[in-house]
Amino acid sequence: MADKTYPKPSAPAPGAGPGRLGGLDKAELLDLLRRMQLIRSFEERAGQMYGLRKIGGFCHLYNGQEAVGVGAVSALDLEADYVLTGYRDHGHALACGMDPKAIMAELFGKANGSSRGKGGSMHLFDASRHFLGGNGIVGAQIPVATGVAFAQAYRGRASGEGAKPTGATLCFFGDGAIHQGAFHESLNLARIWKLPAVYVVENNQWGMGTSWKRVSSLEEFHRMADGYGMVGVDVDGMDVLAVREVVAAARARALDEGIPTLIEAETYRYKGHSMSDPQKYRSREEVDEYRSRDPILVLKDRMAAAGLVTETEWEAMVKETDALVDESVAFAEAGPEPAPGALYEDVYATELAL
Amino acid sequence: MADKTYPKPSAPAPGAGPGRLGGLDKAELLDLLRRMQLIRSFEERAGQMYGLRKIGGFCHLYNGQEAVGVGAVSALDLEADYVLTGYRDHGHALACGMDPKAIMAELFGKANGSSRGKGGSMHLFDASRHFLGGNGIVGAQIPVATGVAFAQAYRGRASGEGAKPTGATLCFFGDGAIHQGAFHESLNLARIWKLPAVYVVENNQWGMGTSWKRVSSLEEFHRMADGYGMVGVDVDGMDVLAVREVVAAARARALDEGIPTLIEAETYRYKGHSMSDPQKYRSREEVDEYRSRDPILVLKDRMAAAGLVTETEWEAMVKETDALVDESVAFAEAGPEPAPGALYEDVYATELAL
Amino acid sequence: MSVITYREALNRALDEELERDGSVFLMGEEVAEYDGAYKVSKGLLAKYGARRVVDTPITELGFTGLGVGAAMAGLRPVIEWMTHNFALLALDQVINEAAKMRSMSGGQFKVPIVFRGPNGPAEYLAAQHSQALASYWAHVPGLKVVAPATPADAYGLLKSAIRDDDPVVVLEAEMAYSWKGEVPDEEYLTPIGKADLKRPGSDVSIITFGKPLKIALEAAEALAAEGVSAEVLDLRTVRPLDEAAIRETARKTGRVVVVDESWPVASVGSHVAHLAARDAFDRLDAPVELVSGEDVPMPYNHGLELAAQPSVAKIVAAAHRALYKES
Amino acid sequence: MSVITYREALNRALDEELERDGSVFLMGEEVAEYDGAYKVSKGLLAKYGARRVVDTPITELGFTGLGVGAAMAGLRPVIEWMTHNFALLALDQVINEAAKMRSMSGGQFKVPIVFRGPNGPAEYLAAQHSQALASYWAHVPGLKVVAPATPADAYGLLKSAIRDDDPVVVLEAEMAYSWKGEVPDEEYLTPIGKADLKRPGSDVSIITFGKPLKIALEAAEALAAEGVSAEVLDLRTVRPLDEAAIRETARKTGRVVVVDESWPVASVGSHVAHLAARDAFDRLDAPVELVSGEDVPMPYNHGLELAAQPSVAKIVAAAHRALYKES
Ligand SMILES: Cc1ncc(C[n+]2csc(CCOP(=O)(O)OP(=O)(O)O)c2C)c(N)n1
Ligand SMILES: Cc1ncc(C[n+]2csc(CCOP(=O)(O)OP(=O)(O)O)c2C)c(N)n1
Ligand SMILES: [Mg+2]
Ligand SMILES: [Mg+2]
Repeated sequence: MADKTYPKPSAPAPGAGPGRLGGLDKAELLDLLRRMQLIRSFEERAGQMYGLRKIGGFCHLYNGQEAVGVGAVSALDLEADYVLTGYRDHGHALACGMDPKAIMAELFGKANGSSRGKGGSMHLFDASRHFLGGNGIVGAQIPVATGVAFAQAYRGRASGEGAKPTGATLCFFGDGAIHQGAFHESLNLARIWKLPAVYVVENNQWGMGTSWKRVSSLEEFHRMADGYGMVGVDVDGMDVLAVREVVAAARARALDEGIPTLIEAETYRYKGHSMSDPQKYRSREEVDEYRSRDPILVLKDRMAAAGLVTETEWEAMVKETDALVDESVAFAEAGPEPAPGALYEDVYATELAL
Repeated sequence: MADKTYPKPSAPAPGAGPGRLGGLDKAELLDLLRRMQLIRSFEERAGQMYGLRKIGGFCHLYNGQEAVGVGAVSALDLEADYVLTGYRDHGHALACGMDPKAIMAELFGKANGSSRGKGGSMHLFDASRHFLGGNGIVGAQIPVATGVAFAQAYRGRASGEGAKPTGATLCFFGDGAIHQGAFHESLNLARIWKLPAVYVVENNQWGMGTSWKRVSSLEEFHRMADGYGMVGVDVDGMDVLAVREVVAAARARALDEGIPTLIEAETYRYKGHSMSDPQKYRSREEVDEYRSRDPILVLKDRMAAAGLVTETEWEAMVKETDALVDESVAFAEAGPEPAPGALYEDVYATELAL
Repeated sequence: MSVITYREALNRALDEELERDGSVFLMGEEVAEYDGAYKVSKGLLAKYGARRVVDTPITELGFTGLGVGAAMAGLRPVIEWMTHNFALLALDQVINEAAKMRSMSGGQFKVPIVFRGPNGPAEYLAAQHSQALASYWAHVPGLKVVAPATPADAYGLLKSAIRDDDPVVVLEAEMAYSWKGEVPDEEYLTPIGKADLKRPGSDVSIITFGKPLKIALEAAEALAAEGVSAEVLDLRTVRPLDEAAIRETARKTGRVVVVDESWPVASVGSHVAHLAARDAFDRLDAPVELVSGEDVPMPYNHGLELAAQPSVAKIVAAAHRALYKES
Repeated sequence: MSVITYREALNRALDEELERDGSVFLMGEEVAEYDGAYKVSKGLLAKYGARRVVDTPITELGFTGLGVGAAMAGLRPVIEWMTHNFALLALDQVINEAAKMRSMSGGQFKVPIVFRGPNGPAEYLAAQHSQALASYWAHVPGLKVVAPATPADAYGLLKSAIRDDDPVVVLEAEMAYSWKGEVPDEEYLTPIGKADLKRPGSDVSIITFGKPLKIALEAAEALAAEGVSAEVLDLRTVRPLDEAAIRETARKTGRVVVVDESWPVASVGSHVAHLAARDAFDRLDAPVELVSGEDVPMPYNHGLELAAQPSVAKIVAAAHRALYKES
């Protein structure tokens, strides 16, 4: 089901060279740009499809935050590493290389969706891409992700206590999730057992209609790492290269030293919390201010300035990603409704004949 | 039910004078000493009664930690302030001036016990002494205590947003409880709403058979306060005057500035976790080392050195507290078993006639 | 008498109780500045201020427990869970603290607290956001649990809940918030613990509570068209259950269909079925039928989602079985 | 065949499964250095080391959720809750993650995890430490739930649970840990989902699971002394329920007493009573009797504590009622 045409993310090389940015060459940079643009295009279309009632329920769009998901995942090796997130998961799924067709079909609730139409927007998964969801309970993915990291350490240490884990686990969550007990308990577990976990709080300033400052006793979330003897890092979440860099470093620290990291990515969501949010709690100006730092345009402009992308290349890229999204909608439209008998399927792995 | 003969704790006066220690005069110091000794005597007897099967179930003794409970509560005004704790609650109950007779009878499960025999060792309460339990779920008292502080702030602010709370709430818990999500969530709530809460973690080095260091990512618990913009304080939990002082300061800060405090009191429990613990996890030497810094003897010796207690006074005090405990046992022995009909009593405040 | 929505009825109840008693406060995620995720608390922040209408961080365990402490200290908290699904995180504080405090303290404390929010499936919300958790609350001694199904009962039961000296869990329903119904203009309280016969009948009893009342009444209508007289008993309170009313209707018609949108096993529905079978043993003409939510996590796909829930057709079919009548 | 305790049987099962499969690990509070709060894991740290027998901080939600993630990543965690009471803090991870992961992902993941520990009242532990929570687990699709009552079943069911590819909750009982019984020396698995007729009889059926089996058998003995032949069905698994076995015994004797130490409302007990009444409707000679825990928070006082639980006398009295016989 995964889009096998995606190039495997290359290992980040620090420093810049001629014709490079953030240590990446043109092809790598174009890949980041394309992924972000694909997410943007996908989300715009998902919003339209919601308006047409092809998609129902809660639908949380990722517009504005693309640099976080794409930058972070680009620093991973998804053969070994894993990714988990909350309900605002389309972007993370796409960043992991999940097939947009399977995602759109899932949003449509069709049998050819990634969860056979049972999960919907909040519950995207792709076992083959090591993307482990897609979780609707705020903060609940944090202990689960910690467990995936535990499994990586466990497997690694099979060959001896000091041996390296088999990979790292990246866990995304929002500024609203950071007050949940699940977060606190997990960080302590990750630290005492030296688990290869990288926690990324996407501080998009709002938890539904609540400004993060109003509910937080501390304004620098990354400083919460101090309370767990972990490393805390602050990063501009509108800068995909910066995100990629801190995640790469955190991943290395997790694998080499067994020290988990808490990364605070400062970002912004352009759309309402979900499709039904009238957004009375914030001003147009605030949204516009962030839009002026749009992560896609920022990268594109930097690349253009360095002669790494032409307007023609960019337009072709937009066209290509739009076409992929068109295809996804067509795939979803054409997909069959789940058979009635599907209701009792996939509840148990081992059905008990009674 | 409360022991009305207890003197009301006087407000702590900082500094020392002639014939004073930690700002307290002889009568006040004797009161602290007596409270600690009463707890010690009570716990010794409770242990014996457990051995005689007069008491059943879990019975967690407070021996060794007396300075924390007594020092902390002595800094409060229990007309306005409240105290909550976990299951190791005999000492806190006595420190609050709860009647030892009602406590012993409760341990015996008798109808004249403080909870009419329904609560037992882990669930002591005395509404009249503002002692709100007595909680068997590790960490669960922390949100509840935060709610009591909320009520104090709420009442105070009835007269205007900036107005002072009606009192402060002191919450005790163990080093094992500090990893629970309930702790983390509560501290954030207390800080953002400026609640008059004082959190005291009694770090007695062990959570059952688990050394606190083995499960903690940070060795200085009081530093966890930083993660919540609170004040964190470390105190020698074997020194009743030191504990009293930091709690008095925390209480003042809570009332005057609305800033909650996390106090780490370093202490030790002499007995097993509960009566059924064989204590294989620690050495005799470790226990003996702490016994040599016994909080009762330390205060007594300091008072004796300052001419504030004589051996005769001390012996009389021991005799008096022992007698009170004798009386408590007699009271408990003589107490009736609850009537069978009590089973369905006190489940609801408003019974519904159906 | 005015025709208002279930949402407005709850809002009016909250408004009146906040007005009446300064110890009442409302707390939860998005209840204040956002006017409530489902707008139940609309206008209350503006009227009563941030001291009494309080937005929380996303910390269900923490603010639920905080409510318990505030209640012990004499306030009357109304804790809104954005949905009951999230209350699973707070369960310990409800069960081990709120429900047991009075008993553990030998009657020293009362815990006058209300826990409320939408319960059960809405639309397209998938497994984690579509749970009907009545059975969890109903299981626990020390709690009272109400499940209003109409605007009138929503108003009257929420007011009773707020004035009750025990912890009361209120099961609302997202789908019901926009339902309209007549609500008397004068103030009233609906008694906790009393079922309400929403439609009298003689051939078969349909017993339900909460949101499914609507389809139960529609099923009764459909049955009437076939000449079957169905009686519809709305339990309204699921703890304590009005066992007398269950007994009475079961003995009267001798045929019983219980409707509960929860999963079937160990549910309020199967408990009520047991009570009906026990108390009308000598009067029953057919086994008691239970129409429940299907025994699966809720799927997102709307067709499957509807198939997973009780429906008019399922209730009618169950009534037919109870009447040994072909569907 | 050896006579060993329930505790030893569990220990043997854990030991063998840790030995057999390197992806199995045991995690919980005090399971390692302390050898288990109830010594179920005695000697396992020494044998398998700290990588596979893992002491946790007191963070039920955290380490339960960690187990779910580890299972998704291919390990087979055995998570010990020091007691089921504390699992209320972890409920969200069991219900919303472990139980639903497979369904939400359209079958992409299996979650082979075991949650185990003592459940139900022991002695003198009061309200917060004496809950019988079978009904909470049994309510939830996606979980399997077993409740062994004998050393032989404890061994066989725990082994099956560890090998099962779905999340399995194991209800043990503190009081049962020291009970002795015969356990075959050769390895075996006890099937999940199959009830076991522990005593055949013809006059009345006593249906139970877990710890109360002991008193059910004693009650059957007492009834035998009066000339009443009681059949005792041990459900062993409470999710999925062996409905065929319930039907069969109920139809055979026509008189049913269900025994469940949980609170009565919305319980496994009342659900089984409903099933028996439904499936033996035309064969029942008396209403189904439910002997449950009393509907109160557990009191500390031992006399009240015993009065709050099912007992031989209560079961015998219920059987008498079912037989229209004077007690
Ligand atoms: C435990 C829980 N409580 C409440 C909710 C409802 N809810 C869904 S998203 C959300 C806000 C989360 O904000 P944040 O973590 O900042 O993530 P963002 O939406 O900004 O990505 C809330 C309150 C939930 N899904 N789960
Ligand atoms: C939520 C919960 N988990 C586990 C337990 C079992 N338990 C009781 S006390 C205890 C250790 C607590 O240690 P600590 O907090 O240090 O307090 P201390 O006993 O040292 O006073 C444990 C694990 C419990 N009562 N509640
Ligand atoms: Mg946010
Ligand atoms: Mg300790």
